Amino acid sequence: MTLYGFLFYIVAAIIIGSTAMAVTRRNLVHVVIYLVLSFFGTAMLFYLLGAPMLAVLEVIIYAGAIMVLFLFVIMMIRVDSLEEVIPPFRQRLPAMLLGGLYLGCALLMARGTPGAGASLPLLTASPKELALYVFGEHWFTIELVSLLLLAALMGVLNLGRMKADEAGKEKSA
Amino acid sequence: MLTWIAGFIVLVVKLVAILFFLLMAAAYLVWVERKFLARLQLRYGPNRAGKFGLLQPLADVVKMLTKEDVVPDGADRVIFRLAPAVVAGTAFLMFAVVPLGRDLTLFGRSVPLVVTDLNVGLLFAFAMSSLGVYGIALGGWASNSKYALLGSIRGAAQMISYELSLGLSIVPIVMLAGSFSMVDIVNAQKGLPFIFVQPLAFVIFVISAMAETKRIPFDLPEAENELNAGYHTEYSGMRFGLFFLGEYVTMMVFGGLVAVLFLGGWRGPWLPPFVWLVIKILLVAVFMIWVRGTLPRVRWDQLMTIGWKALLPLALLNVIVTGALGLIMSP
Amino acid sequence: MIAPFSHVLALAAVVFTLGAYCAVARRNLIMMVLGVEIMINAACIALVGASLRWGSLEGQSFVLFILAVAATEVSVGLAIIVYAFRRAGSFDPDAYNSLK
Amino acid sequence: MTAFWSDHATLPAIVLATFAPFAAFFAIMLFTRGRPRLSARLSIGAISVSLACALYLPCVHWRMEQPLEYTAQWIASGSFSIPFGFLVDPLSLLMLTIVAAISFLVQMYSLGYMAGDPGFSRYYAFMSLFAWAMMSLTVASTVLQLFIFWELVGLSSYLLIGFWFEKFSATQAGKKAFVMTRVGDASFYIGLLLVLLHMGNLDILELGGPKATESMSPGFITLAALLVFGGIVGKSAQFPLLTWLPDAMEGPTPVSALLHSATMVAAGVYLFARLFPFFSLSSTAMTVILAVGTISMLLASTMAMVSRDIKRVWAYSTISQLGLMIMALAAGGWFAGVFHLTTHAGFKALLFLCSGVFLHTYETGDIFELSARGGRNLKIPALTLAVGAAALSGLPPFSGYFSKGAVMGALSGLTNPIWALAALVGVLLTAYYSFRVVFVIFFPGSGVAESSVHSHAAGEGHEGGHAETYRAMAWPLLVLAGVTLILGFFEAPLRGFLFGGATAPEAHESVYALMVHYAAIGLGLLGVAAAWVEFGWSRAKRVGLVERWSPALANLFAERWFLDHFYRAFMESVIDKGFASLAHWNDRRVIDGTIDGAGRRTIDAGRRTALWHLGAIQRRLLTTFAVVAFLALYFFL
Repeated sequence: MTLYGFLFYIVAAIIIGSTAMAVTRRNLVHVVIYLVLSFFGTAMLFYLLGAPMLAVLEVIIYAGAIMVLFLFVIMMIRVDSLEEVIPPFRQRLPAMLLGGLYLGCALLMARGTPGAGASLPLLTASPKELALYVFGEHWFTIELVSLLLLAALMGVLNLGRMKADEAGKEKSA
Repeated sequence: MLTWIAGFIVLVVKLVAILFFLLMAAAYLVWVERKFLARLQLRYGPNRAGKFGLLQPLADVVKMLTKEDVVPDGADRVIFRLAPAVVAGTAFLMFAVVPLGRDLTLFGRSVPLVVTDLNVGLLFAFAMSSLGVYGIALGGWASNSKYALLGSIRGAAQMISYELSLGLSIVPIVMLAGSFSMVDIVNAQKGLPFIFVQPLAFVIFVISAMAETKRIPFDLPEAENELNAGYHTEYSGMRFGLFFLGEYVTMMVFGGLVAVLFLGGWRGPWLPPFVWLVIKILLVAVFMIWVRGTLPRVRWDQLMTIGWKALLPLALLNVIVTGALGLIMSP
Repeated sequence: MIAPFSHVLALAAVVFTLGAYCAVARRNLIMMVLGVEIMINAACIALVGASLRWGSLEGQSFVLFILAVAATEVSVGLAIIVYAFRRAGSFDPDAYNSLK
Repeated sequence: MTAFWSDHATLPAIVLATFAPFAAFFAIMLFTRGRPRLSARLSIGAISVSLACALYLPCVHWRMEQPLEYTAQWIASGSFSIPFGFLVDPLSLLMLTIVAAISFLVQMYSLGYMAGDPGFSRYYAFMSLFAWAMMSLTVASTVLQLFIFWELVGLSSYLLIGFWFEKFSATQAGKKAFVMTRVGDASFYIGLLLVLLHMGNLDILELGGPKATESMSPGFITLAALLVFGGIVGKSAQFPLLTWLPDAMEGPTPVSALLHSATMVAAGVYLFARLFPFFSLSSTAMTVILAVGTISMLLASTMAMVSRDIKRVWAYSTISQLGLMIMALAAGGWFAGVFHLTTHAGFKALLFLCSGVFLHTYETGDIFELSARGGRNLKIPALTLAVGAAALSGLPPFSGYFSKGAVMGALSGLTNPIWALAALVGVLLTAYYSFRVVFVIFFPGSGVAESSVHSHAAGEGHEGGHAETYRAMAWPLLVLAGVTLILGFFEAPLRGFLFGGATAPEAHESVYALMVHYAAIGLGLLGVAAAWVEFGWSRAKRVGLVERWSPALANLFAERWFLDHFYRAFMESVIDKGFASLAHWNDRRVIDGTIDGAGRRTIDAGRRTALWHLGAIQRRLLTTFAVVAFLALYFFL
C-alpha cells in the first residue's frame, strides 16, 4: 500500500466514523460539529483524489457556510431544549433491515461497476483547468444555477419578511 | 528517500520558524497597540516591565498561564475547551500560504519561502477564516451564558456576512493574476502593486477584514458595554489568552493578505524581501490600531447595512467592471 | 496509485446509507435536512472518484453545481423550517399534521 | 453585404426579442408593482423592442434558404446531449412577428380597457410573461425546449384567465383551462418520450428527416404522432377537449383576444406546422387528425349559431377556424394552414378587441341587449366588427377570403370529396353566425330603445376619461382592420418567404378545385344573405318575423340548439364528471345518509382524507428508498 493509499483509508475512516457519530447524537450542536469534521474529511479526500478546488470549496461552502447556518438556527431557537421522540426498537427494525438491504445493493453495485478494480491514478485538476472546462462546456448550466441562486435569495427574503408582518400578509393574501 | 527526508526537515524548520515569528509578532503587536493607543489618548501605556515596557508581553503570558482555568457550571466541557484552540489554530493555518520572500537556494535545491504553495492558496486562507467562525460560535454557546451566546450569535452573523464581501472583493485580483496561488499573485505584481489597479477592491477588503477580525468599529460580538465581553465572557487564563492570541494572529494574517494581494507582497527596493513584508504587515496593523483609536463602534443594524447594502454590491460591481474591461482589453 | 475505484464507491455508499438513515429515522426536521446534505455529500464523493477514474472533468464540474444547489436548498429549507417552527412549536415532522 | 450584417445581428435580435418581455416581467414583479403606469410603460416598452426585432428579422432573412440554428449545450453526458437554442426559419419568424404584433396591439389596447383595475401592474406582468413564453416557444430549437415554453404558456394563460380571482367563475374557468390542457400535455409528453427513446434526440429539424423513419417503425410513428397531436388537441381546443375555451372567456377581453384567438391556441396549430414533416410520415395519423379537425370545426360552428354572448360566438368560431387550419394542414396544405393561421390571428384579435369595447361600454356581452342599448353608436368598433366578420366569413376583399381559398384548394386536392364538402358547410355556417352578430347589433328591433340608449351613450361620451379610454382602445382596432383589409393581397410574397429561395410549388387548379373555390364564395354570400333575412329585416320594426316567415328554419335552429347542448352536456359529463366522479360519489353518500350517519361519515371521510394529507414525509422517504433498493436489486442482480 502506498502512502496515498494509506491516507485514503485513514480519511475514509474519519469520514465514516464522524458521520456515524453525527447521525446518532441527540445534541444537535454535537451533530453539527461531527458533520463539520466529516466534511473536512471529505475535503481532504477530494484533495487526495485530485480536486483541490473542490476540496477548498467543500470547506468554504459546506463547513464554512451551510453548517454555520445550521448552527446559527440551532443556537437561535435553542433546539437542544426540545426532546426528540425516539421510536421503539420494533418500529426501527424494518427500517434497519431495509437499510442493510440498501447498503448491500449499493456495495454490490460498487463492485460491479466497470473498471472498479483498477487503482486510481494520481492526477490533479488545477483550478484553471476546471474553470476552463466548466465555463467552456457548461456555461448555460452556470447561468441556470446563478438564476437558481437568485431565486433562492428572493424566496428566503420573502420568507423572512413573512415572519416580520405575518398578520398583514395573511390579510392581503 | 533522501529527498523526502530533506523535504520533511525543511518543512519542519519552516513551520517552527513561522510559528515562532507569528507568536512573537502577535505578542509585540499587543505591545504596539497598547503603546500606540496610549499615545493617541495622551497616556504612556505600559512602561514598567523592561525598557519602554518591552517585556510587558512576556509578563502577560506568565500571568495568563498561572491564572485559574475556570469551566463554568452547566457548560459543554469538551466544546468549551476546544473552541479557543479552533480560533487560534485556524488563524495560524491561514499563514501557511503567505509567501515570505523569493525562493532560497539551499544546498543546490530551490526552497520556496512559503510553507506550502497551494494552487488554491487564496481560497485556502478563506476556508480557514470561515472555519474560525466555529471557535467563536461554539465557544459562546458552550459557555452556557446569555452574554456569551448573544455575542457568539452576533459574531457568527457578522463573520458570515462579511466573508461574502471579503471573498468577492478579491475576485478581481484573481482575475488579474490568473491564479489562486499567493506566489503567482505576488509575481503578478512585479510591475505595479494591485492597490493602484484595484483601489475599490482594496477599500472593500480592508473594511471587511476589520469586520472579520472583530475589531473596533466592528467589535459588536464583544461590545463590553452591552455584552460584558461577548463570546469570551466566561473564559479565563490561557483559554482567554488563546482567543486573544487568535485575534492578533488574525490581524497579522490579514495584514499579510493585504500585503500580498494589494501591496506587492515581499517586493520592494533596497531592503531584503522579508523585511519589506514585515513592514507592510505592520503598516496594515498600525492602520487598524489607528482606526480603533479614532472611530466609534457602529450599531448592529448599521453593521449589517454596510455589509449587505454597500460593500457587497460594490464588490459585485467591481467584479463586473473588471471582467468587462478585461474582455475589452484582451486581444 | 491511491486505492481501487470500488473502495471510493463503497465509501460513498456507506455515507449515503448513513445519510438516508438520518433522513428517515430521526424525528427532527433539522436532522432530516442534515441527512439530505450527507446524501448529497456521498454523491459528490462518488462523482469526484469517477472523475479521477475516467480522467474526465465532468464529474468535478457536476460537484461544483451540486454545491451551489445544496447551498440554495439549505438556505430556503432552513428558512422554511424556522417559519414552520414558529407556527407549530415543534421540529417533529409528524407535528405538522393539520392543514391550515 | 446583407449576409455579413444578418449573421451577426440575428442572434442578438432573437435574444433581445424573447428576453425583453421576460426582463419586464421580472422588473414589474420585483420593483414596480405599486406603480401601475410605470409597469405598463415597462411592459409596452419591452414588447415594442420585441416587435422591432421581430419585424427586423424577416426583412433580413427574406430570401432565406437554410434554416439557421443557434444552440448551446445544456447538459451533455457521454453521447447524449441536450442542446438549448434558437431555430430561425421562415415559419418561426412569421409566428414570432405575429405574436409580437398582436401582443403589442393588445397591450396598447389594455391601457384603456384595464385602466383603473387594482391589478393593473400584475396584469402587465402576466402579459409580459405570456409574451416571453410564447415567443420563446416559436423559436425553440428542440421539441423539449418547445414543451417547456408550451407549459409556461399554459401557466401564464391560467394566470390571465383567472386574473379576476375574486370572481368564482373566473377561477373555475382558469382551473378548467389548466386541467384540460394538461390532459393533452400529458399525452404530448408521452409522445415526446417515445420519440426520444428511439431517436435519442428531439431536434425539430431532424424529427421529420430520414433519421426518424430509420429509427422508428411506421406503426410507432403513427402512435407517437397521435400522442403528440393530443397536446395540440388540448392547446387548440379541438374535438374532445374543447369545452374549456368558451369558459375561458371569463378573463379580461384583451386576454381573450391575445390568448384565445391569435396566439395561445394557435400554439397548437403552430406545433402541428412545425412538426409537419414528422406528421406527414404517417398517413393514418393524418387521416385521424383530419377527422378531428372536421368534427371540431362543424361542432363549434353549430354552437356559435345560437350563442347570445358575443365573446362566446367568437370563441366557438376560434375553435372552428382552428379546426379548419388543422384540416388544411392534415390535407397536406402546409402553406394554406399557416396562411390561414396568419390571417386568422389578425381578424380574430380584431373581433375580440371590438367586443371588448362593447363590453367595456355597456358591461354586457349579450348581443340582443347590446343592440337594444344602441351598440351601433360606437362607430369605430361597429365598423371594424363588420370588417372582421367579413374576413371571418371569407368575403372577397378581406384577408380571410384568400386564406380560406387556399384552405379550400388544399382540401379539394384530396381524393375523398367529403372533406371539402364539410369545409363548405363550415363556410356557410361561419358566414351565417358572424353576420348574425353584426346584423343584430347594427339593426336593433325598436327605435324607442335605440333613442333612449343613444342619449345614455352620448352622455358617457362626454366624460373626458371615457373618451380617452375609448381612443386608446380604438386605434388598435383601426390598425388591425387595416391589416385585415390588405393582408390577403400579400399571399404570393408570403408564399415566397415561407418556401425560401426555392420556387413555391404551384397549386395546380383543376376544374373541381375551381368549383370548390366558387362554391365557397357563393356559400359565404348565401350565409350572409340568410343572416340578413333573419336579422337585418327586423329593421322594419317587425320583431319575431323570422320565426313566422320560416318556421321550418327556426325549428331547425331550435333542434340544432338542442343538439349543441346535448353535445355540451355530453362533453361535460365525460370530462368534468370524469375528473370529479370520486368527489361526487363521496358527496352523494354523505347527503343520502341520515344526519347522524352523515356526521359519522363526515368524520370518517375527514379521517381518511387526513391520512393522505399527513405530512408523513419520513414514511414517504422510507417508501422511496425501499422502491429504489428493490429496483437496484432487479436491475443489477
